[in-house]
Amino acid sequence: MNENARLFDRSELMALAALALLLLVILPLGLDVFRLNLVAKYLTYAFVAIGLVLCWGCGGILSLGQGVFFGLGGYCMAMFLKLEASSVANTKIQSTPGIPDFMDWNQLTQLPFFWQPFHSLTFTIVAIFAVPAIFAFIVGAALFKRQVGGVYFAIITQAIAAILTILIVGQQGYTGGINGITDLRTLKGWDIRTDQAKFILYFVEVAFLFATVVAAQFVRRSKLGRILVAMREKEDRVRFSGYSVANFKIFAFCIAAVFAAVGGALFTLEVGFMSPSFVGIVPSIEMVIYTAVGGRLSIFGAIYGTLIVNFAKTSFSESFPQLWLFGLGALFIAVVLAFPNGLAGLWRDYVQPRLDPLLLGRSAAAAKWAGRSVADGAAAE
Amino acid sequence: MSDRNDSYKPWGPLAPSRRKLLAGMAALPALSMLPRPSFAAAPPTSVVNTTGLAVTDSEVTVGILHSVTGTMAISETGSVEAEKLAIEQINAEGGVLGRKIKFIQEDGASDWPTFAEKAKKLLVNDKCAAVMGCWTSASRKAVLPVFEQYNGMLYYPTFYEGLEQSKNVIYTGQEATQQIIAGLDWVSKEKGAKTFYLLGSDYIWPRTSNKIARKHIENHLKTKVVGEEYFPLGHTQFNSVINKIKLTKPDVIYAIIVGGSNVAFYKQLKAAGIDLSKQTLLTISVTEDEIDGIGGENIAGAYACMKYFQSLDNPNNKAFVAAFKKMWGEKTVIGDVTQAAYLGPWLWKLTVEKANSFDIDKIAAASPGVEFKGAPEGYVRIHENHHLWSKTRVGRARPDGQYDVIYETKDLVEPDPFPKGYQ
Amino acid sequence: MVIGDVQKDFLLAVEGLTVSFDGFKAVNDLSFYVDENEIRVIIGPNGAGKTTVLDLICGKTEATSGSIKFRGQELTHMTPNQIVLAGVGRKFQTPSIYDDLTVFENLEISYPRGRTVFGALTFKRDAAVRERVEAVAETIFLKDRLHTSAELLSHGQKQWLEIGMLLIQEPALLMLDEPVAGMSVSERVKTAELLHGIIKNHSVLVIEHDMKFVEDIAHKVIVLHQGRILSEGKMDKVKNDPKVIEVYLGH
Amino acid sequence: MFGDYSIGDLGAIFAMQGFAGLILFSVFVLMALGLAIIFGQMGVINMAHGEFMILGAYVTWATSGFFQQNLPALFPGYFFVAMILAFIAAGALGMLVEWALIRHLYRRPLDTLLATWGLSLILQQAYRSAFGAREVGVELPDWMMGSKHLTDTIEVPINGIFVMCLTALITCAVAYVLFWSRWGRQVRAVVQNRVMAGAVGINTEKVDRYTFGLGCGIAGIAGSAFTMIGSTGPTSGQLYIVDTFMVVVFGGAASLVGTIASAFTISQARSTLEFFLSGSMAQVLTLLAIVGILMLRPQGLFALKVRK
Repeated sequence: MNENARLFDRSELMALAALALLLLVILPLGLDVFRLNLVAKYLTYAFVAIGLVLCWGCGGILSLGQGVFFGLGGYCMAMFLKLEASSVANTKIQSTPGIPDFMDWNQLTQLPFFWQPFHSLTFTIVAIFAVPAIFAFIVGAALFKRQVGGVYFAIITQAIAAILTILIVGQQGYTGGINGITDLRTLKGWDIRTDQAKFILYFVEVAFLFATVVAAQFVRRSKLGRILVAMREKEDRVRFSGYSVANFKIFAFCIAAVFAAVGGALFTLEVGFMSPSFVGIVPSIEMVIYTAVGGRLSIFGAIYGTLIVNFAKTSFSESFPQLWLFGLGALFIAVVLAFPNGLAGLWRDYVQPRLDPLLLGRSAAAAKWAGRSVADGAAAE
Repeated sequence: MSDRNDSYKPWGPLAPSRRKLLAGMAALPALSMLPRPSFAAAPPTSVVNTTGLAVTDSEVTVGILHSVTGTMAISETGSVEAEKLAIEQINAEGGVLGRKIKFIQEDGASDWPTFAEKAKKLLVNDKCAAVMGCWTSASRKAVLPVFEQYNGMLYYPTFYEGLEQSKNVIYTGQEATQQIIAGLDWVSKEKGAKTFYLLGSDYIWPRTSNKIARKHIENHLKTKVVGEEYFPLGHTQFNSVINKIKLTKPDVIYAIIVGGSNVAFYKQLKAAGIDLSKQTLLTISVTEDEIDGIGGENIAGAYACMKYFQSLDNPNNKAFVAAFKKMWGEKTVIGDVTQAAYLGPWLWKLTVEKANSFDIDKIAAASPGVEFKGAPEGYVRIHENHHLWSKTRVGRARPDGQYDVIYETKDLVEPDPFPKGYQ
Repeated sequence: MVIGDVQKDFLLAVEGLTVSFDGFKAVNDLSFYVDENEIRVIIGPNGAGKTTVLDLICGKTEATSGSIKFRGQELTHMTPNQIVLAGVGRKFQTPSIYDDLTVFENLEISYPRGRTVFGALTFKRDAAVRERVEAVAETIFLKDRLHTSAELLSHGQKQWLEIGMLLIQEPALLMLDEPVAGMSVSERVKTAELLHGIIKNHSVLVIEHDMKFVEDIAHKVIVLHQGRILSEGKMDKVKNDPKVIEVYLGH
Repeated sequence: MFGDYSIGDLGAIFAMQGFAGLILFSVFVLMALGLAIIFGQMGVINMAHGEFMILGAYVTWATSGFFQQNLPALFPGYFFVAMILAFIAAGALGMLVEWALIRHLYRRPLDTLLATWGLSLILQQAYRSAFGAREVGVELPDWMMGSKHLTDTIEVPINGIFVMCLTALITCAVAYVLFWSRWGRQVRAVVQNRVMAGAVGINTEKVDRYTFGLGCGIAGIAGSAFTMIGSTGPTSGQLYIVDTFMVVVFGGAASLVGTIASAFTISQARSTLEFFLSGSMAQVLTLLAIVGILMLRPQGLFALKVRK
């Protein structure tokens, strides 16, 4: 019973290997660059979903504003890329060459001060992590310190998403408005629009994804992870065991925010633009759907959930646009009502018990299931 | 070069029964022998298609890319319908360079990245020879880099804010100056308007349009803007601004409100006792489509300035309206954008025939100067900057939801997407 | 009504404690003192304010006025976790444990190390932790169930587990809210035995209804009624107080 | 900005602006009342609240069409029939939803939020399939449009007065039902102690179902009333969600008075700000202020302080 020492237990290692096989071998070999780029786009949402596993699944903190952080990360990246794309040579038809096109259309004649530092890639990378973390810290500190939680927190995060969307759309001279920041071309001179670049970016993204999985797993395996679960169940008990519950919630919220921001930044790189339509309420709730479908307690489940829902959306909405929303709504209700642990729960309850005897040999599997502790169970969910 | 693309479904509409399949195969040669009006034989594919587009000896594939789901579905439905009508009519006349147009329709789902994704699919996977599509500026901005990178051709139907020009886009709607300046000149001259109140939904098109309007009002007409306001998309409470309007008593309310907000705005305007038969209101955003939701009785008396109204009295339009209603139902209405969308396939056909090639580069080069005499709005011509020369008209809303056309510019208005003095 | 030597250093000194909920005074000008190693029991009818007193001491509810001093430290303005760090531990009325975690993990969370965010992130389950958890588990009769999910425990075992979670915190003052409520007779006997063991080197503040149990353990008893102290002292004295008999014991 | 106007003008404007604020207030109360009942009494977050409102709007639209076709003589009065039908339709759907969905989730409030979001997607698509993607225009009887001249400069929109009266009426009715009727006592008993209420013979399931139905029914009436001022389309309901939730949360969920007070505060703040700023900024600032105040006073304006 030394599960604390290992980051991944046996079944999780197998899940990790399966995911690596899928993302690094099967998909790149089986799909053309166009489809692979789609997968890359979907995977950026998986970062958000992993964050939600920690924050919502483990910690019970439901944020309906993860789009805000996705957007913050994405906009930081987009600002850097846009500045690079707006060199004087590229923008000589503008009245003020050298500034982004949408600023020129809005009669700005010089770059606003908060855009200046985004000339630097180093600053941009720091900002991708720091800006959402600081924002999440402020929101989290203000709310959790006063013991705002549960439903109230969800509604307030939703309102924040609404506020930010209106602001971005309204301040179009500084943000590109509803069109967002478009036509991003190069990263330090490297054209990110070519097929080859897309291919490389896909692997970069998968690398980030695995780093995120490891980081998330580390948090979950630590005592902090158990405290999050404990907090979800009996917040007062944790508080009266000497923990500052607020600090732990702030941490969970911040780390979910940072994951989301990394996803957003990668999204900008993959897709080539960023717009306020990822910041608002609807995308934020959709990201919660991915997590719920995959299994709110399972890091791997969240990734598969994201991929499956998005694939279904793309293919289903083409063939049956009328039925798609019915399907999505029904799926969501079914997950909440009947399978609160999502796909991961189904897998654990129905598939794995049948799979294990094949993989481990019957006696080993029986022993495993008999002696299985609930901590393992919860972790493998 | 392959003549058959995998995504082709030449048997698509036929039932999978063996007999019908055979019948279909038998019909195919007959198809290509249909009479063609202007040329004796279709030029060989190897000549007209040197870049690997989805063109065979008998067919050419184009894409239709609009939202049929999501919030924008309301607006974009009309465009899809018009484009399908145009394609059907072109096919009935014998197609383009002797090839039938086959279309692949994709749903942008009111989501800009989806538009980019689908645009890429249409260009890369389906090798579409042209794409009719997009509606909002944001969706166009999202797909533009895709069209430029993969060298596709987009026919974009919506009136928009300008500030853009691309080798890979033909703008069949009006850019902002075309739509705005003529209307302001008219209202200034006819109504003697001295003061204007500018309203808009808070995003790029209304803001840019109002910026142009303000420059024109202040610098050219030497009159005054007494207020300018923006509301979030979907805003439904206009009582405060209506009070401000009452306070400032402008000669003209200049409204660029879009979507569901329109309904709230006009209903509340009427309820507040602002009588549009006395108060001049000029809008560039309410087409017949929008009036459907607003209710004709709520907006009757308002003036709209755009290039097309369904009630336009000319033979082209009469035929167009009749064909449209025959295809899509008696109750459908046709707005400015719907008509502009209808122009897309026709302009493309004319350009292809002028260039005698489907190659994008040749089409882009041949586009300037292409004339379409059969346009419902009347004669149009493509400008060097890929926008259309077109007339601008002012209509007055009737309670039945139609407009009476009360003014049109004498000549075609030149498109000027980067207007000097208005930026 | 100060009892005992005023000069003496009390473990817990509650003075003039009042809390009102929208005008209703749940606890009204309450004062009492608890010595080191004393076992004090609070009894009283439902709604007397017993649980509220514990809530006030452990920082769950904020006092309207008055003071709570623990070893000379004022608690009324401290956050709950600071109060725990100061040495006050509390068990809730209904067993408050983490169902999804094992017994071991339940106890481990209360282990007084790694209580900050980064402490918890870098917390290592070393030999000291394991020994301590096992020792406590032995005390609370759960040694052989360490790796069982807490949700599978019986009601009595859950109560013990929560007591164990307090013990592992090593508090100077234990506050127990109805520790034997809902237990079977045999569990109750065992719990009494457990508590007797614990209280040898702890100060304890207990709320309990079971008079037999109270008589067994209490050094002193406070009878609360409508937020005020009705009677206070040794069990024998309180039991024969006519006021107490009228409002409480007589029923 | 007031330099150019006479005192009389200004007075008139302030009067009308105050009135605009009152209309907004009524609208907010109507929107939030149903949600406040459901959230406050049952702890359920109904994300499909907007869709229930739109159901009421569609019922109104259908009724207006029916009267125009079949009973043109009675057309001026159709609105009252429509509101009753809207109440019944939305209420019935609400009870159905409670039975099929909500009752399984009482212990998981966050999950009700997600499940009702799924429901809202289904309802939206159902509206789109049934009534088309385009917005429908609801024709109102003439007497409801237009305005009343009080003085030369002060004009009061009749539909505004109508909404205000309706709001007052419904608020009184709800207050009566919740606080004075036998049923209301049962509801409150269930809220305070479900087990005990069940034990003394209250059918808690039935109480839950009717409470949810009532909340949805009021949403239906609200939707019906909103056809006078807003649009009716499959996705129109989403426009109201954020505002509605903010009103309820800001008021302190459990309190009817709180909901009304918060609707008043928010509407007055919004309409005053709108007068001095642009509509977008007014909305941003109001929302920011609410979030800020909620951070300082998380229990909302009028929550009772009780032992948790």
